[in-house]
Formats: sequence, structure tokens, C-alpha cells
Amino acid sequence: MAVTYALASEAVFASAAVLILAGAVAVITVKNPVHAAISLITTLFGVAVAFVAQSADFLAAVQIIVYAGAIVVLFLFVIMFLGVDRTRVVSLEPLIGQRALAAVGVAITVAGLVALMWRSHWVTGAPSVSGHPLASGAGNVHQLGTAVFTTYLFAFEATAALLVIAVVGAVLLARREPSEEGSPS
Amino acid sequence: MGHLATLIVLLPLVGALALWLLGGRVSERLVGSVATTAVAASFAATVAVTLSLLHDRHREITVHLFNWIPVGPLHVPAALLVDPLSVTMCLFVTGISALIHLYSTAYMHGERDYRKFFIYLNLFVFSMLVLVLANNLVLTFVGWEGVGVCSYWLVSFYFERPAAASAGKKAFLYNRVGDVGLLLAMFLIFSRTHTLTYLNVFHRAGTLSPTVATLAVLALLLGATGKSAQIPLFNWLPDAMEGPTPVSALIHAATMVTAGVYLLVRMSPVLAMSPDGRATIALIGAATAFVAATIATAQRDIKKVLAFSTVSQIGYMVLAVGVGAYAAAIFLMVAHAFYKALLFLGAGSVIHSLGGEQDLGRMGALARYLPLTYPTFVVAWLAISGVPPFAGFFAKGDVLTEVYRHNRILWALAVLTAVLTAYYMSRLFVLTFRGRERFREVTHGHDPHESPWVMTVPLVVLAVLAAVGGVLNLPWAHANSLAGFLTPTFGYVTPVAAASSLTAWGLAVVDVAAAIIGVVAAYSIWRDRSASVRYESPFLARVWHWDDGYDAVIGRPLTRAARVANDVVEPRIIDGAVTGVAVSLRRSAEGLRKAQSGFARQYALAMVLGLSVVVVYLVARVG
Amino acid sequence: MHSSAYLAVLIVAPLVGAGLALGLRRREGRSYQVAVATAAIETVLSIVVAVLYNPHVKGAATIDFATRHVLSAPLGLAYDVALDGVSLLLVVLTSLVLLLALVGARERRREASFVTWMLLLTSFTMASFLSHDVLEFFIFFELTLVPSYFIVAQWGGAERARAALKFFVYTFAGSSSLLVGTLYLGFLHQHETGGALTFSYSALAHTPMTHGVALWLFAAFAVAFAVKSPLWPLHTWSPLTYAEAPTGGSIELSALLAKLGSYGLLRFAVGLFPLALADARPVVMTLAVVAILYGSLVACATPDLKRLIAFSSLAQMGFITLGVVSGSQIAAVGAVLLMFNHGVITVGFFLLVGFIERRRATYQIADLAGLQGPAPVLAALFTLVMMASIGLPGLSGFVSEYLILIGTFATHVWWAAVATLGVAAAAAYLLWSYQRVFHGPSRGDNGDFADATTAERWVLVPVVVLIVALGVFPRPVLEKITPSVHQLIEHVAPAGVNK
Amino acid sequence: MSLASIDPLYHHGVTGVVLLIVLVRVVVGFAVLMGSVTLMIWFERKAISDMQSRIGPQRWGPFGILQTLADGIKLFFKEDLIPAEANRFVFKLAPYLSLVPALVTFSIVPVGGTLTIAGHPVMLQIANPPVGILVMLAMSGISVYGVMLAGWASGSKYPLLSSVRASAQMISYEAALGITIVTVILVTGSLSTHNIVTSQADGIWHWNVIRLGVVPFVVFWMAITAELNRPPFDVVEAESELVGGFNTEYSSLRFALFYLAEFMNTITMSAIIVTLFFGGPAGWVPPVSHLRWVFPIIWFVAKTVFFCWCFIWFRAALPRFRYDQVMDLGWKRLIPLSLGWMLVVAGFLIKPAWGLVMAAVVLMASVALATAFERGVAREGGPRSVLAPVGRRPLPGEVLRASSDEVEQ
Amino acid sequence: MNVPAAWYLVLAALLFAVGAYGLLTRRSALIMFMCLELMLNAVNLTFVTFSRTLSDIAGQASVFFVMVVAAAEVTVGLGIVVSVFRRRSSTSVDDLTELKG
Repeated sequence: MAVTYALASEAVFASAAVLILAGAVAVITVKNPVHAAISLITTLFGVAVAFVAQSADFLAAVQIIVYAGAIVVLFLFVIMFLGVDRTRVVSLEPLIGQRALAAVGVAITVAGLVALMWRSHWVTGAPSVSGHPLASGAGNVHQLGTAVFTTYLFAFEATAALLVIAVVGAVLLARREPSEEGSPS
Repeated sequence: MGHLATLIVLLPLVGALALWLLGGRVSERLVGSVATTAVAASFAATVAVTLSLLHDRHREITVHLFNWIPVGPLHVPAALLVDPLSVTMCLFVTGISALIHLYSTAYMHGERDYRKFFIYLNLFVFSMLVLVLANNLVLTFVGWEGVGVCSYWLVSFYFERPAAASAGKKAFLYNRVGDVGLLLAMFLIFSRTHTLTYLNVFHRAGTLSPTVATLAVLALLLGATGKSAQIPLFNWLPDAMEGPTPVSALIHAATMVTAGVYLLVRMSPVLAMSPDGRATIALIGAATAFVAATIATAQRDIKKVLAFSTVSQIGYMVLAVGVGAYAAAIFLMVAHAFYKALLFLGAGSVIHSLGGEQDLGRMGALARYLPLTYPTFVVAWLAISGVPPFAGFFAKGDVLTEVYRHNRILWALAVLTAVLTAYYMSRLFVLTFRGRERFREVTHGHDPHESPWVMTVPLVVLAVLAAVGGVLNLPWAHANSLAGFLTPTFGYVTPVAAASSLTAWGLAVVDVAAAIIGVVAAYSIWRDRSASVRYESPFLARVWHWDDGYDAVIGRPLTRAARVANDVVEPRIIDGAVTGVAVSLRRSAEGLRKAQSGFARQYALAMVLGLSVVVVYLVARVG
Repeated sequence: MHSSAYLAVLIVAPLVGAGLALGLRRREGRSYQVAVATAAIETVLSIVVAVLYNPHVKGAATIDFATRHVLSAPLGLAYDVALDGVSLLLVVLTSLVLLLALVGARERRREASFVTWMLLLTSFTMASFLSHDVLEFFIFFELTLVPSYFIVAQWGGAERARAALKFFVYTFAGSSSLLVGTLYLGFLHQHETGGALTFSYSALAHTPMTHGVALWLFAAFAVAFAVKSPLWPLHTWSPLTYAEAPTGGSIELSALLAKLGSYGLLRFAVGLFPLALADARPVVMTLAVVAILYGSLVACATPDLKRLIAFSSLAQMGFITLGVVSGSQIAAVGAVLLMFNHGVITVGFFLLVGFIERRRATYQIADLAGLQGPAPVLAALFTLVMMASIGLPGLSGFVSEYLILIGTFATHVWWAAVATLGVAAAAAYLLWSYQRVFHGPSRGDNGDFADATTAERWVLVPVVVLIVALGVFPRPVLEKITPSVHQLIEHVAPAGVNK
Repeated sequence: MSLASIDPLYHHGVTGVVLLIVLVRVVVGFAVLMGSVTLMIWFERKAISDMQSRIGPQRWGPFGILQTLADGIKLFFKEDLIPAEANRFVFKLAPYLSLVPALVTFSIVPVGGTLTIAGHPVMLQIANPPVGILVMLAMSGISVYGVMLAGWASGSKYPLLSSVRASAQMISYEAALGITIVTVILVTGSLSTHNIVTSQADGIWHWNVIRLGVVPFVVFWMAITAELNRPPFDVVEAESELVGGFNTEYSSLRFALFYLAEFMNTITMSAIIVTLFFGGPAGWVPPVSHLRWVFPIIWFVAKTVFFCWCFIWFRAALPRFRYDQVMDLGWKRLIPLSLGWMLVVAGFLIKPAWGLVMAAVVLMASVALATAFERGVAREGGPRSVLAPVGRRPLPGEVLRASSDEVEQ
Repeated sequence: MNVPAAWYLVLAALLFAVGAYGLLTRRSALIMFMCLELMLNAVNLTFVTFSRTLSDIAGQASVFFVMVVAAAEVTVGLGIVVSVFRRRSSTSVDDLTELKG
């Protein structure tokens, strides 16, 4: 039973990893933005699976609702509205050395980060001092809610304000100027 | 507060305020009488105070009015010190002022700013009294500056004349330079004695080290030279003759210019601590007396002659102070006030009669036309020349006697000056009242007319005083001589040993001889001349090129420096440095600008590369 | 201990007035009336506060009306106001200057926004003077920049844009060092005492620090204040800005905002870093003396009346600086008094020059001559203000200048001695320009120059009264400010250098 | 690991039997759903026919009950057309993106109580995830893609417009939907559908529709109708405007899949309404000893069928909204209403007094907002819609300034 | 759940790398935004992983906030893209060099 069990969790990880990486690579390689968006959804699903596998159930749900349900939809909206869904030439790189340098820089950074984590035995902080072991399932939602509405209340309110500001800003940005239609107000 | 002395000070102020509040539409008559009455009442109060002081055993009354500047250890009260010295000063200040006020009511008749003139005059008297009666240096300084600013206003009274405006400014500025000296003296004294009240300063004067005392005395001297027109700050006084003549009489002859001498006399306990300082004072005094006298011999303007004469006479007083003869200095001051006021008023009368002419070359033979002015002028002339028995003889004699005892060289110089004094005064007298008539051109053929009674009455009164003023200080004539009266004030000073009577007589003879030599010389030269290059050397007429020297050494370089500062230093160097920083920043920014290619992805790449450097560093640090 | 509500009202009233003035901008002249009414109320209130102020609140403390509310503990932000002898006069000056500037230099172009800026400026300045918290002071100190920038930039003369920019950049650059210094000091205090982050003046005044740190912090503070004052050689914004600003703006800038610099220097730079004084004092004093002489020198040659007043202010601020850093109690009292007196005198100057400009549309000395003939009252008023500036005893300027010099002389002979020359220099340039403007025959258009109107005379009445009153009877004021200054100087120089 | 807290089935660990039970549950669940979809299509056609006084399908099977099957077979054999302009991959993908969410959503619906099979307690629902109701929200978010990509991938204008409309509408109503669900969660204290249902088991007065006041239910119902793009919110396939909706270019099996998904969604959403507001399987159980477990299922089916019928009824009875009215209703009416109601509910949950206070506040705020909005509309003088047509409409008799200016120049 | 945390961390690092590389090499603003989302997700994944290993809910709370911020960022970012596209008819960031020094 234990074997089955371990195998299951590793299988979950493997499928999540495949989803994530395949999606991510597709995002940066496909030519069509709509395909890229679809690939992005794949990655997001993979991340949601990884969340569930790590007993962050609520976050997984939110990941789907917010990311897949709203953000990527927004991307698709914009793509469709703007009509930028035609295929573009991606092989040409106008900035000299951009790709090579990018590859080198990213590789060094990520390798360095992994090395750092490895040096620190994949732990970067002290275990929780609050004494409440992380719950899963319904308890997870409860715990997260308690944390967000007590410890991080200020941040919560700030992000709420940020959202409102973002919405107002986006409306203002995307609104057509009245002058464009020739009727000054 | 309730003391009568308060009234002395306040009455002129009240007069000035009353005149101000009366407004511009009142008659000249009212204005004149208010102003004159205020000063006359002040004089009356002074007399009363003097009488009361004579019955006071300590001869020293302090009247506390209010606390003016109390800051921590510095306490400056507004308080009056009534002692023999200050009342003596007050007596002649108020007395002569009253006379001059009276005289001015007629002299200034019809002037545009008639009321303003009397406001200034009253304010001046007020300031002078504050100066004299103050019980501390700061309050003295109030009066000191007050008389300065009143003098500024009065000298530039005819402000539409550029010369008058410049003269007023010059007077104020020269005074101001002197004030720096007085301020420094105050600071120095305060920093050592922690007080500025005279009596306390005197008590603690003994603790001053000789160096500090000398520095303080020199600073005081600088202040005195400014106010009293001594070398090196004497040349504002002749220019100040641009003011109305009564002003010259009041301020630039009788009262204000003596303030320096008064200050030195007042600070005699400090002077006592510094023989070097006193020697300097004596030297300055003698030199001024002599230089001014030489210059006076060559002046063509009647008032200029009198102005230099004033400078010279005050030089005597300073000389007296320098040799420690404070009583003699005060005596000369009083006597000088009488006859110099008289001279100026007489000159004013002359000028008045000639419709404003001041050039000696256009006068002559006025004796006939000015029946009252002439005799009074004669008295004054004889008095200043040192002819007995007029006041000048005794006063100057006292000084010379004291100087003789102190320093023979200075004495010789003083006697020489006495000769010159007699000479230039006689010259003035001769050119004005004797000789040929040269004024017809000015008066358009009319005869000059004598002044109205309000102008001549003061002349007569002053003539009497000038004639008999000498008795003030004749020890054998009465018990309460001036020197005796003043003694308590100088009680802190070691008295000078009395000279033998033989020497005294000898010196008197020398004085008389000097006077006679001067008078005779002048008569012989100027009886039938009105101008002479030989006897009026341009060097002397140009005041030893003193003004030119100042202009070349101080005036022009400073002006040039100011211009350079304004045109070059300010915009180019100081502002230029700032602009330079800005410009260099802009240059470097223009260089750096090229790094901003506008390609967002390049910026992102830069970020990533930077991040990788950080990460590499961290990895290297960890292991 | 009086209620701190007074101070809150002092800060808030102009804000309310500004709001009202802005709200009534559509109504012709109404916002001006509101502004003047606000200014009048503010003035009365500030005088009431000044009269109520009690320098002996309890024990050794000399602050009154104090209150402190921590707004944000982690940020160290607090509303902390108090009044003491050092700020007392400046509070009165703030409201008075506003009133006089509004009444005497009415700006009819876009009046509502002008008065709004003026009221805002007053509120910020008031708050700066009342702040007993370094960070709070800094915030308001910076805020004053905004209204003054707009006043200069919108209502100024031909070169207003350049002047405003220069003014802004200068002062802002200066202030940046103040911010750094403030934050460093706050964190240093937190680090040293281990408590919460606070910028309370009373707390920071007792921050233990090394000599070197004190020196650096002093420099950081002093630079900001030196720019604002202005102190030589950081003054070059001031002649341009004063000359280009509208009369009201010049008044606010020179009479008031400059005081923010010297006030800050005394209370914060000197008050917080006594350790640095020994080393910094000769430098600052030398600069002050240079400012006195240099300002006077340039003033002699400048052809523009407003620039002349600017350089005269430079010299006067030199005196103030001298008194502030001298470490002598007498001199410090004199400096505090001179801040007020110079404010009043400068208001008088700028108003009078403004009156002249109203008639002749020029500030150039060369265009003017012989004004005393046609305009005797104006000349008399100018003379009075000028004499006060020269330091004529019996007028207000003397008392303060005298205290500064005599106090400084006791501690630093040579600087005081040289500075005393400035007394003579002031007379030189002022009298010379007076002669050129008012004396002599009135040439050209100057002949029909109109004398001061009744309204203009009334505006100057407070100036004249203050000049004379504080010259003749400064005792009540001195008694109010001396204890605070004494305390400050005792804190700075406990050794008892103050004589 | 606390799988047991989710489902008592896992109490004794995951064994072969358990896995088998789970498998059976899944298969049975989806089979039943598929079957009910065919019934649903038939039911709809039949009900509509009745309301319109027509006869409807009648040939295949009794009452034409097999008509849907026949249609399916027809579609299966039709030619599979892919337009030339279409984006092939996405075009093929889209129908599945529509179908899968519908299927998944149903998995969280509890259709009955708990059964004991072979010693294992078996809940009569396919899955009971701890974040239960969120799964429904997530799936309704995902279902947007099917519509959207289908329209886009067709490479044709009308389907694209239709899909944009549809997705905008779905996203808009998702907000109101989410907020009303929050009221349910508030009163239940759990996200799990199982718990939501059990908390309503104590009688009709504990049903959420009553407990929460009727408003959340009404809002939810309207929002869900819009989510489903069903009449009267079927602007997506407004035949007279947009040909046939986002799936115009689809044919054959792909079309069938869309159809399937649509009806499956209708059933699922009816079931969700029942679960959230009507106690799910709760209902009177007769006092019999055996087959007690059947009664909850019957109750559940009955309630669900009722709501399915309601959807059909709406289609027959209500006129279609205009597009801007749809948006207006969603943003300006339902969202504020549900928000305000949520606050009131939250208040009452703390203390009745708070509830009243909250109600007063909400009332005042809404009045203020409404007034301000009216004023704004009056001042702008423009159309009364947020998504206004571009530009200002000229009033009758008004000459457009811009054009006249140009003439003058 | 005994998949080691290291696996997830490395997975996240790879995801991050892919996102970063895409950000640097793709020119379309839209794709760049997507790459940003990839990077954010990578970070979220590490957060959750650390939250698990350290048994601290703070990590998950952070993820929550990151999501909100990401939503706001995309909203504004896409608004900008739209308004830029209206004027420039392009979403390529290489065409936007107005801020060139």
C-alpha cells in the first residue's frame, strides 16, 4: 500500500512537471499568441496540480479561478480584440547577442539559485514557530483564511486597494479619448 | 521715574511728537513756539535739577526708568545718571538749543519742510540729552546714534541738492565708522567687566589689564573721532555745512560734535588704566587741532572756516582729555559752545542778510549794515582767538597749562595752533566785516539788512555768555568753580599736581602773545585783500588732499570691489560653480543617455545579468 | 501647560481658509476676502497664543502647548507640536507676514489660486515652526517648497520660470541632505537606545553619538538650512528669486521662509549636535561673517532695488547665523529676535518697493530719483524701515543685532569684531541707494510720483509699530524667549561658555 | 495525510476495493449524466412544444423519447468540416474544453446520502474535495475557453463576435455568482458541497433559500442562467443577429459535443442550485426499513428536474435581453445587490443588531450611489449604458459640429 | 507526499528559467506578459513548497497576494498594451523606443 502510495505522489509530480514544462516551453516557442495562451493554461494547470499535491488546495482552486479563469481569458480577449493573432516571425532577433546573453544570464542565475538551495539543503528558513503544523483539506482553507485576515490583514487591504486602482487605471487606459471621436467635452 | 531729570529728556521728545501729531496744516508760529518752548522748558528743568544736585551730598543720582534689554547676564536699563558732568552738559545743550530754536524760527521762515525741521531739531535735542544723561553705554549709544541720524536728516535737509544729500550720507557714514569703534569698546568692556552701566564699569575698571584697557580706549577714541570729527574721521564736518546754518550752529559746533569728548571724559576711569591710550588721544587731539587750523586758514566759505575751526577747537578738547585735564576739556567745551554757536549764528545772520551768500570773497565792510550782529561777532572773534578776558582765553589757557605740564612738544604744537586760530578767525572777521564792500553783486545793489529780533536776541545772549563765560572756572573768583563742581565725577582720577603760579602766569602771557600774533598777522595780510594764492595754498584748501586720499585708498577700491563682486564674483564664480555642477551633471547624463537604448528587452537583460552577478557572488560567498 | 488645540487651529485654519478660497474662486474677490479674514484670525490667534505662552511650564521645561500623537510607530511618524521661546516669535511672524502680504501686495491675476497658495504656505510654515518632531519638521519644511514654487512660477516677473526652477532645485537639493540626516539620526537613536523608532526632538536631542558622526550629521542638517537661509555661498538662488517673485512671494520667501533656515539651524543643527559645534563653529561663523561683508559689498553695486534687499537680507541672515552658532546665550537670543525683526523689516522693505513698482513699474534704481519731494510720507516710511535695518538704536533692528554682536564678542572676539564692520556697511549701501532713489531733484516721470495712499499707510502701520515697539520696549518679548534659548544653549554648551 | 477527513471512504486506507468503488462511482456518475442529457434534450423539445401548442418529437420511441439518440447518430455520421481559415488545432480542441468542465462540475454534486457497500461508507457523489464549491467556480471559469476558442478558431467573423459576447457575459456574471456563493459559504462555514448539503438537512426552514433570504437564490439563478447562455440571456446565439452563435462553423460530432455540453451544463447547474439552496437530497423520508437511501436520490432528482423545467420555461416565456441590457443587469444591478446582501448576511451572522446596522448602511450607500449615478448620467447626457455605442448620438435636428467645421474650412 | 521538496524547487527553477528566457527573447508584449506569469508561477511554486517544508502558512498567504498582484498587473499591463496598440498598431516592444535617451 505504501508503495502504491509513494508511486502515486511521484506520478502526480511527474504529470505536473510535464504539464508545467511542456506548457512553459510552448509559451515561448509557439508562434501564435493564442496557442501560447493555451500553453499557458496548461502550465497553470500543472502548477495547480503541484499545489494540490502539496496540500495547498485552496490555492489550487484560486489558481484555476484567477489565473485560468480570469487572467488568461483577459489575454485572449486582448489578442482577439487587437487582432494580433497572426503569426509573426520569431526566428529573427534584431538585438545582437540578446538570445545568447539571455541564455547565459538565465542559466547562470538559475543554476546559481539551485546551487544555493542545494547548499542550504533545500531549506531557506526556520520552521514555523507558530506551532500549528500545516493542515490540508478544509483545514488548509481555514488556516489560510485566518492568516490572511489576521497577520496579513494590512497586506490584504492593500492588495484590495491595488486591485481597485488597477481596475480604474485599466479602464482609463483602455478608454477611447473623447477627442478621438471629434466631440470635445 | 518721578525724578525731574526725566522731564529734561522727555520734554523735547514730547515737543517732537506734538509737532508730528499737529499735522502739516498748522502755522509756522505755532510750530516754532511749540518746539522752542519744549526745549526751553527742558532747560528750565535742567536748571532745577542742577540746583537740586548742588544740594545732594553724593552729587550722583540714578533715575531708573524701565528695564530695556534684559537678557541673561546682560542687563541694560533705561536709566539716567545725573551727576555734575551730565548736568553741565545738559545745561549748555538745552540752553544753547533753546536759543538756536528761537533763532531758527525766523531763519527757517518760509521753508517747505518747516515743521519737519523742528521735529528733527527737537528729536536731536532729545537724542543729545539721552546721550548725555544715560547711565550706561548702550543708552548713550542710543543718543549717540540718535544725534547721528538727526544730523543726517538735517544736513540733507535740502535733499534736492545733490551736495546736501551726499553730505548727509557722508556724515552718517563717517559717524558709523566711528560707531563701530564705540560698539567694539562696549563689547570689550562688557566681555571683561560684565556690565555696561557707567558706575559699575568705573568700579571694575581697575580690573582691566593694560592691553584690554588700551584696546578699549583706542576703540572709544575711534568712536570719538567719528562723532567729534577728529583725525582720521574729521572731514565729514565741513561737508555737513550743507545743512541750514542753525543746524551747523547747534549740531556741528555746540553740541553733537562734543559728544566724543564727552564720551572720553565720561570714560575717564577706563582712560586712567591706559597711559598709552591717553597718549594716543592727546596726539590725535593735537594733530587734529593743528591740521584743522591750517586748513581753516585757506577756506573761502565762511561756514567752512568755522567748521574747521570747530574741528580744531575740539582737537584742543581731545588733547586736554588725552593729558588728563578733563575739567579743562569740559570747560573749553562749554566756552566753545558759547562762542562757536555765536559765531555760527552770526555767520548765519550774515548769510541771511546777503540772501544766502557764503563766500568770503563776496562780503566785506558789513559792520556798517549789521549793527547788532557785528558787535556780537566781535566778542565771539576775540573769545575764540584767546584774547582776555573773554571765555576763550581762560578755557584755552587751562588746556594749554595742563598740556604744558604733560608734554612740551604737544604744548608747542598747541600754541602754534593758537596762533593759527587767531589768524584765521581774524581773517574771517576782516574779510566779512572790514575792508571793501564786495557784496553788491549778490544783493543786487541793495543794502544788507539786519536780522529780525528773534535772531539777534540769541546773538546777544550768547555774546554775553561768551564774554563772561570765563568766570565759570576761576577758582579765585568764586568757590563753586566748574572744576570744583565736576570733581566728584573725576574723583576716581588721580588729581594733577597744581602748577606754580609763576608758570601759570608765564603760560598766560604766551597765550596772549599767540593771540596777538595771529590777529596782527591776519590784519596785515587781509586788510586790503580778498584772495591770495600765496596765503591760501591749494594744498590746504583741498584739506591736505584728505578726501582725495580716502577716495583713492578706500572709496574707489571698495566701489570697484563691489562692482566686481556684483558683476563677476556673484554671477560667474559663486553661481558659476553651481551652474558648473549642473552643467557637468548634464554632460555626464548626456553620455549615460546612450545606454538608454529604448529597448525594454535590453533593460530586462541587464537586470538578469545583474541578478546573475549577485547570485554568483552569493554562491561564491556561501562556498 | 495650555491646550495644544490652539496650535492645531493655527495649522489648520489656513488650510480651511485655502479650501474656502478655492471653493469660492468663481466669485469675484470673495476668495480674497476669505483669505484676508483667515489671515486676520490667524494673526489674532497667534498673538493670543504668544501672550498666553508661559516659559515656565514645569521644572526646567520651557515648551508649552505641547502634544504628541504617534501616527505610525513603525515609520516613526508623529504629530508632535509644541511652542517655545524660539518658535514663539516666528509663529507670530508667520501669520503677520501673511496678513501684510495679502493686504499690501494684492495680486489680482488669478487671485483665488494665489491666495490659496499663500494660505497653504502659511499653514506649512506654521506647522514647521510648531513641529517638535524632526521628521514632521522635515515634511512640512519640504512642503513649503510647493506653494512657494508655484507663487514664484506663476506670478513672478519676466524670468519667473528660471527663478522658480533655480529656487526649487537649490532648496530641494539642500533638503535631500536633511532627509538623509534625519533618517540617519532617527535610526541611530533607535539603535543606540534600543527603543522604538522615534523622531521626537526631545528624544533625539539626547542621542549618544561619536564626534565624527555628529559632525557629519551637523553638516547634513546645516547644508539644508544654509541653502534656505540663505548662507553664503549657497545663496545665489535668492537674489534672482526674490527679484523675480511677486511682492507677496518675495515677502514670504525672504521674511518667512528664510527664517525656516535659521530656525532650523538653531533648533536642529545646533540643538541636536552640540558635539559638532566645536569643529563646525569656526567654519559656519566665518561663512556668516563673509556673508555679512559680501552681501553688503554686492548690495552696494546692484542696480535693482529688490536685489539690493536680497543682498541686504543675505547680510542680515549672516548676523542671525552668527548669533545662532556662536554658543552664547545673549547672541542666540539676539538671533531669535533678529529673525523676527528682520522679517518685519523685510516685509516693510518689500511692501515699499512694491508700492514704488506699482507706480513706476520698475525696480531699477537708475530709473528713480528724488522721490522724497513728491512722496514725503513714502520716503519717511522707507527711512524708518531703512534705519531699523541699519540698526539704529531705538528701533527693533538694533536690539537684536547688538545682542548678537555683544554675545558673540564674548565668545569669539575676532569674528564679532569683523562682523561689526557690517554695521557700518549696512549704512553705506542703504543710505547710498536711498540717496539715489529719494534724494536729488526728481527727474522725468518721478516728478508726479504719487505719495503713499491711505491704504498703503495703514498696511505699514503694524510694521512701524513693531519696529518702534520692539526697539523701545523689547523686554516682554525678551523675557518670553530667553528661558528657551537659555535651555537650548545650556544643552549645547553645558560648560558655560555663554556669557 | 488526511484524505479521511474528505471522504470517510478512505478511513481504512486506500485498498483495491476502495479504488474499485471510486471507479464505479465515476463511471456510474458519468453514465447517468450522459443518459440524462439525452432525456433533457427530449424534455426541452417536448416541453417547449407543449407551451407553443405544438406536438414536438414523437416518432422515435414512446413520446419520441429516442429522438435525441437518432439526432446523435445522424450527427455522428455527418461530414466533419473544418473551415479553411480555421485554426485547426484549436478548432478541434474547443469542443472538449466545453464538455470537460461540464462533466467535472457534476462530480461535486451530492446526489444522495451515504451508502455502506462492503463495509465501506460510500458517499453518493463522485468526489467531495475540500474546496468543493470552488471547483464549480473554477470549472465555470474554464468553460469560457470552449466558447471563446471555438469562436475564434473558426476563422469567421460572426462566431468570433458571438464568442466574445459569450465570454464577456460569462465573466461578468461570474462575479455575482461568486458573491452569492460566498453568502452560502458564510452560513455553512465550509466549502465542501457535502457539508453544504448536510447543513440544510434539518428541514425546509434550514434550506439556504430561506435562511439567506430569497435574494441570493434569485441572484444566483439569474447569474447561472446567464452563465449558461440560456434564454433570456442567449445573446450569444441570437439567431437574428449572429447567425448561429459561436458554433456556427461546427458540424458533425464536434457540434454534437457543444450541444452535449450545453445541456449537460443545464442539468449540472440545476443540480448546483438544488445543492446550494434547496438542501440537495434533503427531504422527507418515509419510515421504511429498506431502501432508505433511494428517497434522497428521488428528492434530488425531483428538485433538479424542476429547475431544468424552469430553464425551459424561461426559454419559452421570456423575451431576449439586448446585449447592453445584459451587461447593465450584471454589473449595475446584480453585483451591487449581491454584495450588499452579502454584507447584510455577514452582519446577521455576527449579531442580528449588526445585521440591521449593515442593512441600513447598505441601503444608504445604494441610495447614494444610485443618486450619484443618475446625476452622472444626466450630466453626461449620454446613453444609459456603460458599454455605450462609440461616440455620442446626435440628437434629432442636431448638426454634427466636426463635420460642419470641416466644411467651413 | 514524500516527493522531496528539492524536486519541486528544481521544477520551479526550470519554469523560472524558461519564463525569463522567454521574457528576454520574445518581442510581443503579450507573450512577454505571459512569460512574466510563468515566472510568477515559478515563484508561487517555491512559496508553496517552502510553506510545506517549513510548515508555515505564510508561504501560501504570500502566494495568495502574488496572485492578486499578478491580476492587477495584467489588468493594467494589458490596458497599456491596448492603448499602445491603438496608436502604433503593434505589440512589439522593440517598436516602443520613445523612452530612448
